[in-house]
Amino acid sequence: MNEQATIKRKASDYKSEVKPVWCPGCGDYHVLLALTRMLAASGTPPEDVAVISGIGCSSRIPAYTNCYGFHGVHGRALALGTGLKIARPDLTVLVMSGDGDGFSIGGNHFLHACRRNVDLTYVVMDNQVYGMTKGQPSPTTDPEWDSALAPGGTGIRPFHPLVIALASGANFVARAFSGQPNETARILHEAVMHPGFSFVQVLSPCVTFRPEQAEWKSQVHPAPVEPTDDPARAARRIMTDDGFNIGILYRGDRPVLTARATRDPAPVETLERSFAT
Amino acid sequence: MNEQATIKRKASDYKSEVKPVWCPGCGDYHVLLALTRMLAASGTPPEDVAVISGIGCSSRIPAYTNCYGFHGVHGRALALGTGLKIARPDLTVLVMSGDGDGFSIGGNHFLHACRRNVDLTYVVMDNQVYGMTKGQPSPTTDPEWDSALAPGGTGIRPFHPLVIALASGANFVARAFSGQPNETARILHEAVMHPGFSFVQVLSPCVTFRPEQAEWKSQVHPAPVEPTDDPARAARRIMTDDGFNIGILYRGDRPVLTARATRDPAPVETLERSFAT
Amino acid sequence: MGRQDDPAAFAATRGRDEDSVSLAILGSGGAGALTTGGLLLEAAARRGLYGMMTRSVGPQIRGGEAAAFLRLATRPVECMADRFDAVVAIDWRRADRFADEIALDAGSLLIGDPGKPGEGTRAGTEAPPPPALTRSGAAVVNVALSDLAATVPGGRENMVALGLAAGLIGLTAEELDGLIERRIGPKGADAVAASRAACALGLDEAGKLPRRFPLPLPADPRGQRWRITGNEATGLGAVEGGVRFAAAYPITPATEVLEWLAPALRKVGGVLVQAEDELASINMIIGASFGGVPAITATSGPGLALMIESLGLAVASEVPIVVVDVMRGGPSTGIPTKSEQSDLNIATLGCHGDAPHLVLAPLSVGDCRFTAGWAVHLAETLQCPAVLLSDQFLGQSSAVIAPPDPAVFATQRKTLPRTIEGYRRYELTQDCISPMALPGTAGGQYTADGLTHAESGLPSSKAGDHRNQLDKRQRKLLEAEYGSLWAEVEGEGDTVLLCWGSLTGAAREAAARLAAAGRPVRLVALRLIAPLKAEALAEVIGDRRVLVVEQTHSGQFLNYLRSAGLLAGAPRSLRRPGPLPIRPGEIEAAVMEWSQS
Amino acid sequence: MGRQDDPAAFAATRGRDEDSVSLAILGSGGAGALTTGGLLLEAAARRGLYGMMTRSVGPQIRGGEAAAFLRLATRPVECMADRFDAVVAIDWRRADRFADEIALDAGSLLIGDPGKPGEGTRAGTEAPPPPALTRSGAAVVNVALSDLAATVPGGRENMVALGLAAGLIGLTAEELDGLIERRIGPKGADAVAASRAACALGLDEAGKLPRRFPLPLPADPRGQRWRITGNEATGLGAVEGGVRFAAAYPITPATEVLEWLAPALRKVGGVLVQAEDELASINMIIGASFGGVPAITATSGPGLALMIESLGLAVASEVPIVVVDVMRGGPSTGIPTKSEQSDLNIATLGCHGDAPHLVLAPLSVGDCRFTAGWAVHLAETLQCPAVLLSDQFLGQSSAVIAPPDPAVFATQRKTLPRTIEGYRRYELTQDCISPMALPGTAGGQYTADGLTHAESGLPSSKAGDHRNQLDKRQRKLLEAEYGSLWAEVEGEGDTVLLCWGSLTGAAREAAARLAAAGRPVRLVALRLIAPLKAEALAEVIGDRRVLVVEQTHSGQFLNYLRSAGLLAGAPRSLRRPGPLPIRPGEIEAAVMEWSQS
Amino acid sequence: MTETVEDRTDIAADIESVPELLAHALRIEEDAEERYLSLAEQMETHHNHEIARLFRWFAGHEAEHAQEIRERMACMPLPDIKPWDYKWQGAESPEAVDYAEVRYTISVREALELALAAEKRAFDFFGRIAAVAKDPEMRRWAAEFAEEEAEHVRLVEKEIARLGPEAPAPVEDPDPPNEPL
Ligand SMILES: Cc1ncc(C[n+]2csc(CCOP(=O)(O)OP(=O)(O)O)c2C)c(N)n1
Ligand SMILES: Cc1ncc(C[n+]2csc(CCOP(=O)(O)OP(=O)(O)O)c2C)c(N)n1
Ligand code: SF4
Ligand code: SF4
Ligand SMILES: [Mg+2]
Ligand SMILES: [Mg+2]
Repeated sequence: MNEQATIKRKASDYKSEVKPVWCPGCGDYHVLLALTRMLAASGTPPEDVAVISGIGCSSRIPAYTNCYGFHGVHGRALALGTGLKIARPDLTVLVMSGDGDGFSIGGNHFLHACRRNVDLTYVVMDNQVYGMTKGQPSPTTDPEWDSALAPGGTGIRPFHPLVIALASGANFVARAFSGQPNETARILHEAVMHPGFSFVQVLSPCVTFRPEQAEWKSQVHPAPVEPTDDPARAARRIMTDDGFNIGILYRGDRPVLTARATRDPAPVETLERSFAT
Repeated sequence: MNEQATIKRKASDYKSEVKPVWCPGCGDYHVLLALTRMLAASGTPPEDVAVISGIGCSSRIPAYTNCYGFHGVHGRALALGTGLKIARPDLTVLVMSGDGDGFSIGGNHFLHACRRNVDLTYVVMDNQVYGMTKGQPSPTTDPEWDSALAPGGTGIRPFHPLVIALASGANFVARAFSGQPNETARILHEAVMHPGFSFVQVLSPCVTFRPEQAEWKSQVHPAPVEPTDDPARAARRIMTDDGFNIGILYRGDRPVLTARATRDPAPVETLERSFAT
Repeated sequence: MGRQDDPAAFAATRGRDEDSVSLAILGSGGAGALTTGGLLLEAAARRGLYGMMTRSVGPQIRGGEAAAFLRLATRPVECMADRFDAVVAIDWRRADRFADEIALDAGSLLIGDPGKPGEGTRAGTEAPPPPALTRSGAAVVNVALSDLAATVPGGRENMVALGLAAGLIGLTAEELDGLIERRIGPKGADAVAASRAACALGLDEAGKLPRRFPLPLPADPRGQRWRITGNEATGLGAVEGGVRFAAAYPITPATEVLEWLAPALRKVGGVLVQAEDELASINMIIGASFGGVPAITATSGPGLALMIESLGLAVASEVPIVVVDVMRGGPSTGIPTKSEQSDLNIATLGCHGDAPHLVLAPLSVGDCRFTAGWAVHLAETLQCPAVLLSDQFLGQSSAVIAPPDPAVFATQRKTLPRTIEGYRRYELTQDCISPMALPGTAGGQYTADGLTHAESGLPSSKAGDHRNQLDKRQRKLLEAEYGSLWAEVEGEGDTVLLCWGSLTGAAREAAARLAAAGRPVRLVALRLIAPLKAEALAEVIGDRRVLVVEQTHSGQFLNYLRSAGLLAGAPRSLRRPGPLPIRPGEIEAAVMEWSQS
Repeated sequence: MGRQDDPAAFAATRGRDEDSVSLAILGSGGAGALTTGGLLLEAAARRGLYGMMTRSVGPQIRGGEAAAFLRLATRPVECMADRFDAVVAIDWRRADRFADEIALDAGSLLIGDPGKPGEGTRAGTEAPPPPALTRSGAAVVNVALSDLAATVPGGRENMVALGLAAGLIGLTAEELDGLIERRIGPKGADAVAASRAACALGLDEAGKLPRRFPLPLPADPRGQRWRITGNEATGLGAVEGGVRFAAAYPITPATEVLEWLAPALRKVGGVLVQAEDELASINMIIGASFGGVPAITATSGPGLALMIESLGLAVASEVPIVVVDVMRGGPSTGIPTKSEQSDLNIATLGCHGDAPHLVLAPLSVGDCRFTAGWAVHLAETLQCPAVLLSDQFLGQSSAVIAPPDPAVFATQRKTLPRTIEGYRRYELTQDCISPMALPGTAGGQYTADGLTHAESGLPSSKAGDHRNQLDKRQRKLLEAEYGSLWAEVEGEGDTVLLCWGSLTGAAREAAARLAAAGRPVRLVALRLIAPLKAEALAEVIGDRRVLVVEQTHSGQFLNYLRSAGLLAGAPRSLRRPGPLPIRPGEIEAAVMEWSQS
Repeated sequence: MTETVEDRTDIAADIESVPELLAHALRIEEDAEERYLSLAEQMETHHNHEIARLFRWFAGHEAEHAQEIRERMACMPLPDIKPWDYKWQGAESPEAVDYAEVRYTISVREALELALAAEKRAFDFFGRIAAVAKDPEMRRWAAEFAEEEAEHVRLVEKEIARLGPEAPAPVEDPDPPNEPL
């Protein structure tokens, strides 16, 4: 279905008519921008792209694109995307989710998707808060952050998505910042091109519940070193960085899990044989 | 409830009358032995100990002890144990599970229990297979292992529990081998004594579905170096070891999550005040 | 489109309610409609009036269009009225979005700023409110709120609107001044002065309106008033019932139960833990309760669905827990911000296997307090999970009421006081309640199990053990003492209005009107959904005909009642899924219509 | 203990079935009872007989006590008989554990090795079988299997037992020799010789038995026979129905569906993925099916509970999937290795919100093939999830049958063939099926959503959109064409035997006997559980009285039927939870008793 | 804290006093008894009754042995040693049969050979102390224990000899899990 891949496309070809209901200033606008720019640059026809999400402000993104989309239930986007990609290897599958959706309720699928290494791209728009349910701490939230549900802070160590991705076997690991849509587009592009499971954490501020994240703009900086292909080294680097290193941090070359479909399938009737006595 | 802690107890005081139905030769017998020896050595009265499990051969262990036990549903033992420990900090809580229970269906709770750092001990009896359901690959199974469900192997990278535990913030990380019950008892003892969330992976062979694991006996060896308190270093070590390093690999000193119960609770009536107009 | 979906057509058939006044305050993006509504509610409460406020917002997290719907009354009110007396629009911009929810008629007023017309209304040719509102025949009154506000330094439109709305219902400048002092005070004297001035302008404007709806003093003006939401009342009742542990995973519209519990539990020596998901939260409370600490969680449909497996574990292992389900529109993600009663099926019959458990439903915002407390009491004494079926309407409505009844019970879990020989956790006892040893009790050690077990708790696949434990768990619920609390039964008549949970308010109001109209009915509102008190229910129904009222699409409540062999003689069903509530007038009309047919 | 729990008391009231013979083969730890049973079944199949074998094992993973229950017959059989003609015990050691499951009477034989008495039987004073078996009055026959085996170098007791059992039912040495050649052949000539010799000894012993139960040749001895389990047949039917994607999380007793599918799908160009949990497996199949590939998963109660939230997603987003639930004893972990029909509630009403979907149940082991195929067909054409309610009995019984019918349908999902202007995924159409664009189709792009949506698929909280989509999803199921497949309706009489799923075999056998006894009944066995064909059902029931038969504790099926307003006139309920199956004789007796009363 | 099993492979020689030695001796017998009982239970649960009886018989022997030691040291306070602080040479007390060596289909010969190996390990343990201990009294005790173990070894060897030379064919499991139906 890629016969039209040579047609030149614009980012706007990948945007739907639907107006986002995100708060003005929300980082997710930039992510949408980066995504559509990336897709336009790749030239993949929109109908060959599927954007799969869970529930959250960030997870609203599929309907804002002109691709096929699935706005599933909370936390299960990766599983849904995995099934789709294995069944339809011809599609470009992007799973896009939030830090609550992806790391809290969806944590198990994250672990196992990294291991499984199906050729899809997982983008988590991390604002360190549950935006949609109005401001509760997420796994990536600072332990001191005060909120109604956790007055005085949770006191719990934040989840480190990149380290977990590496430890579980993701084949490509990167961090982006929504405020740099072109750089984010580039990273997403590399992620999509890289075979196997690619994980991109996009720092995407929530202006409404975490206005202090306006600071991120001045805190991010390019990763000081080249991406490595040694997961242990990458993990060490990431574990000790300041959380604002932007760039591709790891590229692995583990074999990609494919459906191992038989080249010449047998007719269904042959299955009956084993039952005859 | 510890007033009797000075009474000298024997391992058999911690065993119930119930005869295990494990296959003779199963590593889990040794784990039970190690557990009861450890408890006897600690002197904690059996009624002050709770052993919480999920579903699987390994998860049958609570009823074989003379402690309070909960044989819950598949994959949720850690959540149940967490609730119990937070509500009843006076108890010694051990959560004991299998590699399927703990790393496949229960993976998310593992991640978040490590982060949360409640003072309990998590023991996973890892036989790299689903024993109870008769021999399917688990997350720790070798990708080449042939089985009915995955003919020719899963082709999927095994899950690395110790690395994940470290990456998610476990405060104590160790590996034991069931065939060394005294060493296992020692490691469990240290795990229980260590404040916060302690994770012990016990290699515990399944003679029935993985008879080749009889080899483990000759493959295990003591960890060649001292435990570290640097998670990045510990992770690097573990990522590159052969999977048969036995011993305590990491001891952290992150603050333990406690209930933060108020010292002098207010009477319930005071809660009404905020509603008056 | 049926009459039910057309609020204007519907409202036209209803009269004004003399004891109450209903207002909608609208505004878009940051106009302050909700704040205005809240202040008005508070002012009314201070005067000793009763009232209720619900709200409706766009899909935006903030800055979207918003509506505050208020009903203020001289007597207690438990539902919104059939129609609105007036709409006060700070702007008309997205007022069309709320048209479904605002029933108006020719007696209603549409008051708003002509400078901020509805989207798509053609300036000059049309009135500023959107046609969806004007076609009701309601009178349009233009008040240039923003021009007025501009005349006061620091003045804001919503304060003018507050004054206007206050004047409309007969509140005085003094009452508003006090309110502003309390609420704006912390922002400094200038702010207070600006607000007062703006408000006064609004009050003045009210004087010029073609119509007003002043409320007299209530019967008991000195009576104490609480301003409380159902979600808060649920938290309060639970803590009063003895809950000291909660596990939380946020979800609309249940989050406020959890957010209320977090500090409250801490105050009284308990604790709330945020879980990674609902699978964890229900297991955490099972763990805490196994340890002897009464425990709760709150969620909505999607979360309840995730808890179902472990709800069955609590049934089988006989661990008391309370799971609050604040229902929203379903299925799946559905309509998170709107009410529906469509989790009845999953709450009662959602478990695999035969897993009888308690299902309760509060009958009003205030009753959330009582029913939550009762749920804790029943769960603890019966060693059984209880699902409390609240809903978005009850949970998120802000009610001004007399302090509601707490549930006062001598709640005592039947525990093992001391060591006994040969203790069996799941012993078959006379009352079907097996004494439960709490960890720490020497000699009481046992392993709780979700596997079919013998009395000892050890796994068993014997037919006798399976049946004995199934029998015991069913009988302990069926034979428990629920007194008359299982339902509210009110009034006499040849027809029974049969409802449950949050629809009670509307049904009760319909019953009152029908009685007043000389067509009395009997109201039966179920608080205890499961076990169903089928015999008692059959008795209070007698040979009356039955109108079953519920907010579902498929008639879940009707089907549930029929599944128990009830309602054999052709009951009628008045039902509708969310998001629109079923109004008292619709119920009244259904009864009248039946009478005529 | 009622008669139902006391198999001996029960069997005493039943006669022998002339067309079939029923044997139990027992043994403990590695005695080879299951292998022996399997060989016997195969020998019978080779002769052209029909048959069925179930098994029962201790809680040990291996080496525990085991029983093979066989029924071999000259005509097709779909359930086990009321009683056993003989028990052949390789040893009697834990035979007591199976006593519940083995109904015997004075006409039965207890044949076994006297040197291996039951645990606790006092040597010398008591017969070697445990009292739980002997008190039936069955004749005890001692055959020193182990001594006999010892006379053959390399001879084994279970081979002697095989010969004995074969002789008992009239199989010949030639038949056994051929079997042994095929099965033992790979182990070498010595092993074959030893087995044959041991077997021959057993056959000799059979000649000395006080009684034998030789089966004649079947009516169609040359007919083809399949040996198949319900789990295998389910897999086969699904693949034939078009499934090419499966996601798997193992669980007893559903694992074999998945283990059968793994290599089978690969062969025909499909794929099975092992998921990390059931939440993942259902979402994986939703994803695959969204991509256009018909998809399935199989689980049991606990797994279905975990899938419930996403089952609702498939309903709301209208993605066809098939979820097989091979039911086991519940609630919670329950009795994983035993059958029960108690997931009816969760399967039909387990979702939150109003979430109508398909629920189907195969009516026999062979029918698993057809019903699985039909489930795929209906799911695909109706764009709706289908739950297939099989159970442990159907799933794990090994049946010898004529090749069962496949489901042959022109299954075609209504997809969007090419670009159209203004495509709306959830369009309201005449037949309520909205054309579904598959990814890759240009111009068909849409976002599938679990939020309440407009026809376009975009989220909406409008009352009209909510209701329209709810209506559409309900109506597409209600108005679909199910032909006569929704139930098997057989026979005439003043009483209806109403059952579903795996109980059909027993009910059908009861009906046949009642007819033979001059007391004919009508059998109605539901294959389509939801949507319930209430009108058609009411019609086939007519004014007959109804006996509802089911294997649950609370009467889930009865309640489900009543919830639809059916069975108003006092139906009777014959029900029992697992683990013991409901036998044909019990159903027969219940009808007879009713007739007399 | 961080020493591991391997570090201790040769630490039997580190036993420093008679009470410590006796504590080890007692533990050895108690562990062996406990292990045989547990194995017997396993065999009963899995219906290998012949071997169950054999294990019970061994357990009885070990119990007697333990009782003897207890009586002999009645007035001697023994040190309280944590399970992991015993100075065995292997992972476990030497006379305990390794759980991992046992299958439910185990034959008499295999069971006896396991017991023999266990007795030999115990003999080696005491023999080594008898050889290297500095304290003469320790040597005397150790030698005595070693002799008792030697006695056991002979006993078991005799039993094995009685089985005759030909090795019985390994018993296979005719009801393996996942046996297709
Ligand atoms: C099963 C379930 N539990 C809870 C919710 C409520 N919920 C919706 S979104 C959300 C969190 C979203 O956080 P995140 O993924 O970080 O997205 P954000 O809104 O911050 O972009 C939650 C808890 C739900 N919809 N379903
Ligand atoms: C929700 C649910 N899914 C699946 C199962 C079936 N099941 C029982 S145990 C088990 C796996 C056990 O594996 P593991 O935890 O490694 O334990 P082992 O038996 O190997 O000790 C599974 C899949 C279940 N009981 N519940
Ligand atoms: S609440 Fe936060 S995350 Fe959600 S749309 Fe607004 S800014 Fe974005
Ligand atoms: S199947 Fe494996 S894990 Fe289970 S009891 Fe047997 S040996 Fe142990
Ligand atoms: Mg977020
Ligand atoms: Mg395992």
